[in-house]
Amino acid sequence: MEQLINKLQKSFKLSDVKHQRENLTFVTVKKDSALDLVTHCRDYEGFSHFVLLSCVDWIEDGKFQLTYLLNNPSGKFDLGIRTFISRDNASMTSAHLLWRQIATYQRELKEMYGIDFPGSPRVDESFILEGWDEIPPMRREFDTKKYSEDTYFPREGRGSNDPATYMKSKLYPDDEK
Amino acid sequence: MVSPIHIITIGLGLAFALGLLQGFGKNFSGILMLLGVAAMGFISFQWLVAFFTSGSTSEIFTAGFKPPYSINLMMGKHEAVLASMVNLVGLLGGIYLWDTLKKQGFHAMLVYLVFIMGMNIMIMTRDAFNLFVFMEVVSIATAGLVILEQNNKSVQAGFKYMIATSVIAGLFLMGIIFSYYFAATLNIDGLANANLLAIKGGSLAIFLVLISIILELKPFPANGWALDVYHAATPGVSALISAASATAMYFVFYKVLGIVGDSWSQVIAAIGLLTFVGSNLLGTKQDNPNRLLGYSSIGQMGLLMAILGFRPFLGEKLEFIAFTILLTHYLAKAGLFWLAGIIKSENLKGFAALRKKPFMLFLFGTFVFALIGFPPFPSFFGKWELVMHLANGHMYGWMFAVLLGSFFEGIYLFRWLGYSIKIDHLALPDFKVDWNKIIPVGIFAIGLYVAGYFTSGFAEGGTAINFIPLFFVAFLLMIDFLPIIIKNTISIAAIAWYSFSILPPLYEHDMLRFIFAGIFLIGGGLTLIAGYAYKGKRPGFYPVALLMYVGLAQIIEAQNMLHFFFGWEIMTAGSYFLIIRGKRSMPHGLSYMLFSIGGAYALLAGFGMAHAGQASLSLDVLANVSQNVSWIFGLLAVGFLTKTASLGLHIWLPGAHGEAESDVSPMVSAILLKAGVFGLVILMIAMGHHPEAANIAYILGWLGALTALAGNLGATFQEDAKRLLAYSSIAQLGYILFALSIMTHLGWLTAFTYSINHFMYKAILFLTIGAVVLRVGTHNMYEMGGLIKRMPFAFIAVLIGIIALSGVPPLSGFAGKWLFYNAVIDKGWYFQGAIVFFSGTIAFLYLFKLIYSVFLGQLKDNHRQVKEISVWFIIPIYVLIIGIMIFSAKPQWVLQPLGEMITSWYPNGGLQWDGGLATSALGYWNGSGIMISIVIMFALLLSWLLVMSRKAQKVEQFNIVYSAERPFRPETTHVSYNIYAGYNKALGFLVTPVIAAFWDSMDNLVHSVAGFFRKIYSGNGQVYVAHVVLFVVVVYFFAIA
Amino acid sequence: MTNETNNIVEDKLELEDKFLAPENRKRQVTTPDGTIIEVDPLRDYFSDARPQIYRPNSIPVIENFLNWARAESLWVLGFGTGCGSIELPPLTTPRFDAYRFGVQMRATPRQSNVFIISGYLSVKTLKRVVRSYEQMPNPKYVIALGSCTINGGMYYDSYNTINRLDQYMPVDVYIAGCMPRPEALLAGFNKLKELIKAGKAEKANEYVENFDWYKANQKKIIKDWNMPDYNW
Amino acid sequence: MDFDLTKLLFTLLGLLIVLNWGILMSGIIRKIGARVAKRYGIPVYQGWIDLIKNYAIRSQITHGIMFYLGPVFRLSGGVGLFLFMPMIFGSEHWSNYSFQGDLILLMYFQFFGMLGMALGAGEGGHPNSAIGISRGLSQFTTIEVPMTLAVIAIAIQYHTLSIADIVAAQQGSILNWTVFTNPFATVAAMLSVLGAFGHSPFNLVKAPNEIPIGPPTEYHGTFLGVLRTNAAILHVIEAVLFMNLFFGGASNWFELFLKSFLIYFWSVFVGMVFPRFRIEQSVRWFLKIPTLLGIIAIILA
Repeated sequence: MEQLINKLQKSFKLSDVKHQRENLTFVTVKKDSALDLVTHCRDYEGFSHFVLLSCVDWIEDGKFQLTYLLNNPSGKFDLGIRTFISRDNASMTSAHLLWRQIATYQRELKEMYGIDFPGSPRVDESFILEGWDEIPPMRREFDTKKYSEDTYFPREGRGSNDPATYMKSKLYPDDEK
Repeated sequence: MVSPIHIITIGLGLAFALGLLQGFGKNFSGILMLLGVAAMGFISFQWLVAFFTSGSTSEIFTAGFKPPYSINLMMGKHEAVLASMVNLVGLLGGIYLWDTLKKQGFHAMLVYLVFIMGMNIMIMTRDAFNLFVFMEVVSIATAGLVILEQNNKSVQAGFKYMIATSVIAGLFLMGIIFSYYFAATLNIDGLANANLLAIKGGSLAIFLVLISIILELKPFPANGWALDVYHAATPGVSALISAASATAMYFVFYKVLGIVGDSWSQVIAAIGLLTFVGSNLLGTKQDNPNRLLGYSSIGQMGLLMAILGFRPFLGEKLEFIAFTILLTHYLAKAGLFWLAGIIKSENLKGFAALRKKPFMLFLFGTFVFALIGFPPFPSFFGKWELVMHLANGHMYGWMFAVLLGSFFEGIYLFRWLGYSIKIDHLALPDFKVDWNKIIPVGIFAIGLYVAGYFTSGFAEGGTAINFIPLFFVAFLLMIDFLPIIIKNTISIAAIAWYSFSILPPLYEHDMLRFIFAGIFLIGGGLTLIAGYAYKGKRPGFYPVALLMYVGLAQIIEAQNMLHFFFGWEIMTAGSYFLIIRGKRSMPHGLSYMLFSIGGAYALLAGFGMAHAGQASLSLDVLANVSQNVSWIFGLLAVGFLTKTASLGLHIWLPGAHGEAESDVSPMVSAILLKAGVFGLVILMIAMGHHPEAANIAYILGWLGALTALAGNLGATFQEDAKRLLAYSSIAQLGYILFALSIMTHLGWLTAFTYSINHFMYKAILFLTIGAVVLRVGTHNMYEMGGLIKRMPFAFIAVLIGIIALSGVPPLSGFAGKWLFYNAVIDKGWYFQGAIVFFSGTIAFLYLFKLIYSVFLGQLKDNHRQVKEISVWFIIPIYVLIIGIMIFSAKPQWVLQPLGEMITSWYPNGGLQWDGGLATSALGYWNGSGIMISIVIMFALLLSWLLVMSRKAQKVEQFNIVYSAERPFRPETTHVSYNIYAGYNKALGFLVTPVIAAFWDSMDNLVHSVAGFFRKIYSGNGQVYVAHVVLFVVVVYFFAIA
Repeated sequence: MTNETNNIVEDKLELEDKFLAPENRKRQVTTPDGTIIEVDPLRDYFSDARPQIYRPNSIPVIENFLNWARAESLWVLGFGTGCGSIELPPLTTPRFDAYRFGVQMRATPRQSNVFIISGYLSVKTLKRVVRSYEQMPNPKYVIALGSCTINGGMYYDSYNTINRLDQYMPVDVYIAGCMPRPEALLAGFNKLKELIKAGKAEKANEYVENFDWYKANQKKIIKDWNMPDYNW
Repeated sequence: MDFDLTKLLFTLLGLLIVLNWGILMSGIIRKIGARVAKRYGIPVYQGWIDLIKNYAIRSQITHGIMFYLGPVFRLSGGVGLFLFMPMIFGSEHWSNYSFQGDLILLMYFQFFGMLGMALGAGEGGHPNSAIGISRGLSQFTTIEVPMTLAVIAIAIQYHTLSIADIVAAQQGSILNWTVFTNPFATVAAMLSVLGAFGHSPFNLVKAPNEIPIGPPTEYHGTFLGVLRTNAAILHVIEAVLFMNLFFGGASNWFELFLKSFLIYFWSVFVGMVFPRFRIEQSVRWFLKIPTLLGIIAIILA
């Protein structure tokens, strides 16, 4: 793993290398070279299996973090390639030509975060939110509780309890703290 | 009376005069030349008239000496006829070649004049040396005409021609010298009397004379030089060579045979037939019109040669046969060459340009049909007589070869005709039609019809033929420019009038013919009603449709075999044109025609063998046949089976019926196919009592059962509505064949019931589906759907049709099924019966697919405003539905008379009738009672359900439970394409098109054989000479051996 | 004047078009004879009739008898919406054997009377649920299973799941719990039977009576309805 | 044909008996099935309740005229089969209108209901209907092959196609039954009956979990009631047909109940044990062993 990272370090400017586990490493690259690195890993380093593409909203930094998680089946280890893109007019090059199934992840990210992937198949079709016309719900500025209260007729008098304390009070009412 | 010697004087005199008078301009020379030819024609023609009025022969001597010292001419009946023919084609050909000759100047005209004159002399002379001289003259003149074209190719061809003819001339000259040495005379009659064969060495002399004349007739394969000539010469010249020189040379051959006697007949026949078959076989591979016609000409000459070889068997009919075929060849081939000259296409497909000029297309079709030997042209009668006589002499092998050669000829001629009528995706070149070019063609075409009309009387049994309906067809052809409504009304009126005149007497005397005449004529009238739905003029439809009905009527009327065959061929021709009218019908028209020709030749052979040794041509003689029963029965059965499209012979049907026009499909499916059934019935009535026939019938029974299975399976996997029905027709005809083969009372009752039923429901289905196709513009069922909302009348019609077809009680189809079971168990053909039953259940698959895919399911976007089918279709459809309903409610009205009729052939095992209740040996069935019970029950239950759900909300087509989704589009919601995928997986292997593949491979075989042998024609003059020499040697050794 | 109205109509269409599926937009089609017609899928392919109220039989004896039959023959639509659908299969097993109460599973709404909303409903599922509910014939009954259908349950603050089922369709019986056990479902069935036999289970007509209110609530969250108002 | 009121009344009464016996029979069978699975199961009278419930459905929709005609065709098919079937041997009253046609009529009249049902379901426009029908028809074609062979075999054996005569020929002793005199034909027919009743392994037509109940997927309320009424009648009639042909007929109603129950139970019994065939599998299956047995039956006959 170390060797691989060193090798990659020569051709790509990796930063923030983090060995999460023995068989899982995260690296961070610039937006421009992210897909180059993914392609390289797929074609030359044996990462033939694409695991997932996910996103984290770093609203404070004004960035989205995209993570391409790849798996090398023969070496039995994973490589997470992270890159940061701007939150404003968020857009990323589509990687659906590398693995067809990435298109689905990209469609989901488009719907949930509003990240555009130009050229990705069916990227504009709704994924699970049919007829959604609010801001994408996974962006952190979206207040889901408020939206729910405004939209879904919350029932009056609904209360919530912390399960642990509630069960304790139910089962052992005398065992006061 | 002008002496024929003046033909020479005019010819030679004008030739000199042309040279002297060339200062007067080319037009003058040309007119002079034509006048000269006309004068020669006049001389020969006046002799011809004289012979017909008084009937004497005349011999003319010249130069004051007796033969053999001078030109020795004879003007007899033959000479007058042939010289007239030569001069006529000379005159018309001259007119046709006017521009070419004028361009080349007086030399060409001189050569032309000498060419015609030379042929006249060849025909008339009785002197062998004279003959040689004028053959040389004609050869040189021919070469001169060939190079009229003045390009590299024609000069080469002319040169090769000269080489070949000089080799031949050398042989001929040697033969004459030898003959003179032995016989001391040069007069042909003298030579004949000299009995040269008796003299040692005389046979060699005769051989040389004979072989050189044979070589002049261009025997296969020593004829490459001739092909190049036909190919390279301008078509006007080729026409002359093919029509005039061949005629003259043929007569020379005839004269020479006088010397030779009969001992060479076998060899001559063999060479002739080899040429006929071989040349036509190679013709299948050609795509240049001129060369193709060359092959055809050579083939025809081969046939004519063979006819002279058959002389011992033909007796007094020899002249009739030879003359009719020669005349047809003469008229048709000249006409075709002339047409080729007008079109000027290097490729057969270029003849598609004819489509722009329907009149010329008509001429073209006339020539093609005449060449193949279709009625009413002379060669039809000639071929008929030929085959009859060959069969009478038990020359079955020769007969087979004649028919095989004719079949090969049919392949390329009909492909050519098909191209010209129907081929697609071609830029049609423009061509100019000059009056001087089209008039000769027209005259010759008319000549064919006239000649055909007059020859019919000379053929045995030909006088029975009724030509009036054909005149009516000709009349329709003439009024073809009128709008549909008039022509349609006239046609229907004619059929109606004919029906009224023929049906009542038939009902009295001949129930069998009454049934089929009813199907043909009533069906014809009804389907024609649908024609009112078409707009415009529909050019060419009515003549050919009526032609088919005329043919069908002739079959019904026919009492003798010639008449029957005449009607059969007329019907085939009419139906061919009907079928090929469809949009994508070209290949299907061709395959229909080829199977029909093949079938017709089987019939011809069968009739011939049946006629052998019998005094009469009447159809009744079939019953007296005692020899070759299996062959006769088999051949005739195969002939009829091509029309019923039984398994193995069925591949023409789906395409032909599927692609035909909407109102043509019912004509060719519901009606035409019954002609084959009628033939089978006639055959079985006549010959069924022979044990051999029973054996073949057993095979036919299996064939029918397998046909039923294959047809229904084929229909199940169709996506094209009309093809589905076409396959269904195959299957239904399989049932009928099966039932007929049972040859018991019940079996035949089943067959007739099926025939009547199939006529009604298949006409309904084809008319309705055809009308729907007209509205929706597609044949593909998966592109339709939900049309019940737009076309309720059509839906009801199809519903009735499929209930009747599937044999579900209470409609009339069940009558057939019930009888069928009784017949099968009665006969003991259990397994065949089970197969037929199995295929009957398969019918449900495609019937459901048909009605569901078209009328139920989802209505498509573009059909949302489609209208109900045309009322002109609805009228005949509902008339037929009423027919089905009457048959269903009162089956005894039909079945009882049928039973009485069948009793005359199969007295035992019929049904007992008690009102509506029929009882057989096995079971019982009350058609009327069942109908009443079911109708009452159905009405009660329907009204009950209507009351119970009276408040139901009417919804639209997408208001379906769709797994909580909504349908996307009608196209994606309509399940229709490959709906029986599972069935296909299980049983689809049964419908792999092995039979089509078999015929394809046969087709490939013919073409590859033709392609292989074609290579012998290398185009090299030396090789051709080698062929000639080799041919002589081979024939010599064969003849000696 | 006409032009102006046309423009207004078109503008309105533009607004509505936002969530109109492409296959539901009006389209021009060439007919086989060459004329061009317009197809409006929503009007041409779906019935836009409003639902009707079907009154009970006016003769009490008959109606009671029919209600008894309806109660004893509960055909359940096999449509699992949320995690609660895992509780349905055990009903047919020997342990719970709902058949003995006349409860049978059907695969199509057309033949079902009882709709069990088994757990949370996302908006996307709600759309399908409403369609299926409307396709069931009258009389029909709804059993709401689990807390999620009552007050949103653990998904009360989700942007994508509803909180109260009764805002969107009338509910006959609630079964509380997360998740209720099959026994609770059986109890629910028995409760429903009581209601039917008592003639109190006429919620299908209630839905029709308050159709506009229900429809407004549904359309508030289902923005791409893409159907006529009522699914026949 | 003279109108005979008594005859009509007896026929209607017979129809009522058959209908109720059909409902009861399927109830009993389902009860047995439940007990085999160690369940308590539905009440035996559940069939009647379901039927009443279906007829009591208030709102209905219709897709068009053929949507109405489909169930009517279907029920006419069932009732018609009853009409033309002699029920009780030797009884003038209970032989219905079987004097109008023989065995062939019955065999072809089966198609009447099928065809109409197929059309009605087709009018519904639901793709699953078409799929179900195409499967049903595909399977049906081959079900009929061994059946036909068996029928031909017994027609040869008894030399009649009249059902009454076939039954009459089997009287006297249990050994006269076709099942003993012509075992191959019987076995072939009993295998084909498995397909005719449409239980597993030949129930891909309805395949409830795959193409929701196939052809009648759009039918509900009264329409469904009509279809279920027909199913009840048809099951009995089919069983009676086999009873008449192979098991000596019935001389009284009780015998009819018993025999038809056993014949019907045979198909359910097999269905309980075997999983479902795909359509091409069942098509092939019927063309193998059952057809072979049918052929043997004919050869021996």
